Amino acid sequence: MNILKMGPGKAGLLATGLAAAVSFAAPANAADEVVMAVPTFLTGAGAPAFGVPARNGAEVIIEAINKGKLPAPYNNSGKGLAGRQIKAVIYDESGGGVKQVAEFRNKVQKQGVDLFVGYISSGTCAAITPVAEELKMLTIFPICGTPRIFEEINKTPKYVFRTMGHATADGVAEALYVKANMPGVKGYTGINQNYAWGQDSWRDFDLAMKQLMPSVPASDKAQWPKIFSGQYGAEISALMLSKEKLVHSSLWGGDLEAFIFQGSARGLFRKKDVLFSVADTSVYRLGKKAPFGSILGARGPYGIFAAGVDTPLNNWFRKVYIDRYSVPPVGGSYQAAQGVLAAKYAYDAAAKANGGKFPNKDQVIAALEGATYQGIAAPVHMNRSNGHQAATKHMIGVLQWDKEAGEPIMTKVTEFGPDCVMPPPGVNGTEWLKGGMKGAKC
Amino acid sequence: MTVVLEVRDLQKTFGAVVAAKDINVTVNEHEIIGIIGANGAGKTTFVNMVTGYLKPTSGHIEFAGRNIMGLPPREITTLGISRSFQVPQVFASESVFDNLLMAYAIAEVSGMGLLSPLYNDERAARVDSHLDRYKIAEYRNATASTLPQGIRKLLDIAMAAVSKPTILMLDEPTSGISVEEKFGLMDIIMEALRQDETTVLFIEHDMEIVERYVSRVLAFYQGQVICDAPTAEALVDPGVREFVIGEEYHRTRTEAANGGGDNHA
Amino acid sequence: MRHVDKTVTGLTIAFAVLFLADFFMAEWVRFIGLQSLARGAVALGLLVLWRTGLVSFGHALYFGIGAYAAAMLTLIGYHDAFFLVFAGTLASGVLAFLLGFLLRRYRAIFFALLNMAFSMILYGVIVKTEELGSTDGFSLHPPTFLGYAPQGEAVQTTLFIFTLVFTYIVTVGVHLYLKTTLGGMSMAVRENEIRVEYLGYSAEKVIHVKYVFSGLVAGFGGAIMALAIGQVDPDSMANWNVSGEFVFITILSGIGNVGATYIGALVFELIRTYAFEYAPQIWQFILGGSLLAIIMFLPDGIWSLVDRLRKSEG
Amino acid sequence: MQELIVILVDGLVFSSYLFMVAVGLTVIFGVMKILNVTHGSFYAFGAYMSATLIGAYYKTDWPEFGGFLAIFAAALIVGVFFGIILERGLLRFLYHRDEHIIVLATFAMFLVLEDVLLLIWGTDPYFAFEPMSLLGSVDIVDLTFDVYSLTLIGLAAIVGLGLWLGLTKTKWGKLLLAVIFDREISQAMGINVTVVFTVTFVIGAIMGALGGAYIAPTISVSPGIGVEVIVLAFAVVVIGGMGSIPGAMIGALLVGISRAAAVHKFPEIELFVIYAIMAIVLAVRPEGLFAPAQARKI
Repeated sequence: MNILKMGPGKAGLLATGLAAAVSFAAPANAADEVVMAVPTFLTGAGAPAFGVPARNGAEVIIEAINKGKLPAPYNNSGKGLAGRQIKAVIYDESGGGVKQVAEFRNKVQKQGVDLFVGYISSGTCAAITPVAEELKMLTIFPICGTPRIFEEINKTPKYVFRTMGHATADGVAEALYVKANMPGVKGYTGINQNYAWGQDSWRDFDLAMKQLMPSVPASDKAQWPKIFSGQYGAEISALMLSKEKLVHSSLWGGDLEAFIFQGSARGLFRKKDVLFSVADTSVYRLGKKAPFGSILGARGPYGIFAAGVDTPLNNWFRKVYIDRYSVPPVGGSYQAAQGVLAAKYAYDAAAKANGGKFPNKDQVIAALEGATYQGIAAPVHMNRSNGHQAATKHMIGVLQWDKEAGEPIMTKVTEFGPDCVMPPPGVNGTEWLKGGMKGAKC
Repeated sequence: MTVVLEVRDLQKTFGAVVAAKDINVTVNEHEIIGIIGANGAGKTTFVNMVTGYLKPTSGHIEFAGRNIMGLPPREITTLGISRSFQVPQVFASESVFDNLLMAYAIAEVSGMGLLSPLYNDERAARVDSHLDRYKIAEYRNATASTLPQGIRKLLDIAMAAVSKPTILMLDEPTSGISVEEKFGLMDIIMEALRQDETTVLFIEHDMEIVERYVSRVLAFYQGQVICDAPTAEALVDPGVREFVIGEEYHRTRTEAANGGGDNHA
Repeated sequence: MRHVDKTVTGLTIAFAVLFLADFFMAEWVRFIGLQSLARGAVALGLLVLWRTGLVSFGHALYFGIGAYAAAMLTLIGYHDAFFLVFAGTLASGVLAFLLGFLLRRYRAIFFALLNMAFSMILYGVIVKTEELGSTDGFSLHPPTFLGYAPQGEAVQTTLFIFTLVFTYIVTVGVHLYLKTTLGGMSMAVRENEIRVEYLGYSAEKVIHVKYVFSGLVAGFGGAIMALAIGQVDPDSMANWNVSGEFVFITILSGIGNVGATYIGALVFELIRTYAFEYAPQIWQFILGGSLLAIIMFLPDGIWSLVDRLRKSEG
Repeated sequence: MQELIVILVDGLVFSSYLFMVAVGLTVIFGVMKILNVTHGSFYAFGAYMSATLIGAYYKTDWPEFGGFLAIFAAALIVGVFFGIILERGLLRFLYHRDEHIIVLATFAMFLVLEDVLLLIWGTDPYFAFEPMSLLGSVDIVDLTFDVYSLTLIGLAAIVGLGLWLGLTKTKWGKLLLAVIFDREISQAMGINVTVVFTVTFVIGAIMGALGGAYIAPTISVSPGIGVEVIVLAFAVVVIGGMGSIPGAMIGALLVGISRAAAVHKFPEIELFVIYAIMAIVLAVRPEGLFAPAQARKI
């Protein structure tokens, strides 16, 4: 390369040409379809625990909606969303918030998507919320833990909905359960992944405990393993040596399973009472290796907690799901299906209000705001954050092995009403916790 | 005669190995000095220390009235001592012209001047006249890595001479050059340096070259200067004959006595 | 040199065309364009380093600092794009200046990895800072431009012009800089540091200057990215694979021309976008495969295609 | 006192894990000067293959301890297969290129293999806990440890010692050292560098796969496990001195024990330990703690 001979400036021309070439690729979607983007983890560590079960749950429900085969209470609602078939665009949520924002714009502006039902990670939801509002895109988050979505990022959402309770509910339900069932507890410690979800989970549980059981101290040596580290030898030793008997953990997926293998081999679960906030993702998979006797949550009435709910919708969902995927649906499957049902409910209700004609976006939004609709396993009340944030009941129990059925079941289950574990409308979760959870109806 | 370089009690040890010991040398303006010695005798170590590549363990190096010991090469170069290398150090994937252009630019500008264009017509003209003096103009656009060994050596030396140093130290300018080419090469170098009135110290194994171009010899043996004398004297010194010349110099030449005198400025 | 500089002409035409196209572009194209400009700027910094013979596997450090500095200023009420981008750029530059004293002593793979170590420390600090949303990061309000506060699509349109103007200035500046003595020393240091020292200049100083420069433009790119996306998070902005992407873009572009970095960044975005759309299960496969193909068959990057074209013409 | 011993044991176990994860990387770098990002894929494929073979093995009624053979078989299969394919099929075309380009090529290959892994094994995790259950647990200073994790210390010691002896005491090892010291001169001396490279790469690949294969019973073998070990292995190798086996060992011990101490004493800083050590070591000793000697070029 001769430093004196720089090339000519065709760079820009080439760039312009490329940009022009791609900008002509216009979206081509049929007019009688509703294009529903379903972002979920298809690769990476989030895939087996949440992403793939969520995709499966969404697929089951979308197929039934398109064929008009949903059982009661959706049995008389015709095919599709207000009569139009759903064209699902399922894609990968991996790669971080920035990349997902870019992809969101692509889907909206390039592929002409009509609505989004998806996103699992709090980080992605937090990143997507402002863009969805900016682009005026109906976006239903079926999962996402962080309360910040409607508490900080957008307090007056118009286009963004979340159809399940947020992380504050988990912490409150867990603390309530501990107070009711383990009155003699002398202290608690924790092991949570060192990232936003782990930090939030511990903070909310810790705040709720400080309110409900103020005399019970938290350990100052709660463990913070790096996410996806998979090696917990030292952490398990530290937990076993700690004087606190109760251990709070929001580990999930591969990390959770590795922790359980390594902890079981060392008798951790015999020595300590471990409370897992999202371990339902792994219980079926672990089978007899699961830590029986541990306290479990599923972030609501989902997965293993819904196993005994005897409604036509739930029975149908479990059967179809198990037939198709050979495993029972877990939390993610229920939550994603619940998110798609929100769209079903809203489009149909809006069409009805619109005299049977296919509704526009604002009508769909109006129908969903503040509504109560039937989820797979429990009613969903869209009654927080101007009717954009759901509240559902919550359930915590103890995991046991059912010898007869040959599968894990929940025992000693306590149900908490939606208004017991979710902060009242308009109240910030953290402040609610710090202020003594005023207005909770338990 | 003016003293330009004074080295006193220079010492260099690598762990237990003594690479240089008690070196005392005074160099006068316009001298042409040959440094001789067997491999490992400490010749290159001496050059490396004077030009700042190696930091001496102890001693004193005075150049143009100031102590330059321990200064980095770039400062010593800026003060006026340049060097060439046994293995030519050039910008291998650039043309001969670009090599010298860069050498000129670095020699000519500093500070904010570094942000002026590298190429300008005046500088290019200076590069071309430099190429002519070193007789490498025909290789102007050749990539340095493709040059024949002799030409690459010339380029290396030409680059070192760009800044018109007070002292130029050449590390084996003729090593790796065929016998037929050696004298031609040395003639080019010495003529160019004579015009610049540069004081030259060069490391050399070939006693014919030493005899022909050099007025004074420093002979190294085991890290020490065992002889510092006019060429004719040095070449008959018994120590030099035993430890340095050895089998390298078999022939006796009657005209040896007035070797480098012709080229003395 | 004495004639019209073709690269400057080309860049001027290209940026002018993009400037006009801004008003007609599909939104998603503009968005990809914005990202390409931001990533291209980082690659421009890497190009300067690369010409000096150095590769950094940690420039997400400066990208991240630029992005987070701009984003954090919005938290305390500053929203002007000029100020945010200037601050992000400056913050990265200052950090690069400080770390430069250490890093300029290193070469080759050690330079690359020490950069990575520092970037991972930043990553760790962000993850550990719950106030900044840990791994979730946080979002920014749309920026204002010297008092002008666009809404909706106008935000992106304005930001695009803003970015175009600044990347144009930076890019032409870099191009002219590369022709100065200091710029030319990139080559000299890469080829032979010993010679540079013996010509009387400090190779480390040269490297330090280039390093600070690369930090500045990476910070610039990060700040632009933060404004364009409206969101910062450590996984997209400070993790090691982000650094890898920048090196990817640099290789894709080749180091032959400053404008090529933006084409490289654009091609990278397009590959990723289309792979994501048409092969969501194997987009990494396609991305990796494309990179391999470039390395094997276009060793000097996309720019070498232009060179070939020119040769066949002439 | 109990805590101190526990920190030491935890530290040793984690160090052994780090060493097993890093040793293949350092072997390849030492001889070939290639920073091999594909190492993460070797680890992941080793783990998946191990889980698959262990699963298959325990479906038979063969002796229980035979399951351990499945681990080593998995490492061999993956290492030999991918080692040969990658070295012969890709890397040998790049040896004349810049070292950074080779790193990027292995990074690209890593991306490709991540998805290949998904295509073969899907997203569902694989469990292979039988070997771990088999060995049971043991009490040290009143604390229960699982024996399988402790055997990791032995494995790391054997691998480290074996490689070190192999390098310094055998004829083949001396050839390798010659190649490490100066590639051109070795070639001139008639050493077949091509063969040396292929064999080294395969050995490095086997080591990487063995890391994954041996860890598999203690973890959930699921997507993304490969990417996690890359940075970890880089850090250990950089700290120890790239290409040095004793260096990798010391680096692993330094990081492993510091991390265990952090977990027990200051769990909040666990995340930083490894990078902080890396930055400090590099700042003080840029070539790492045990940089192998380099032939002087000038």
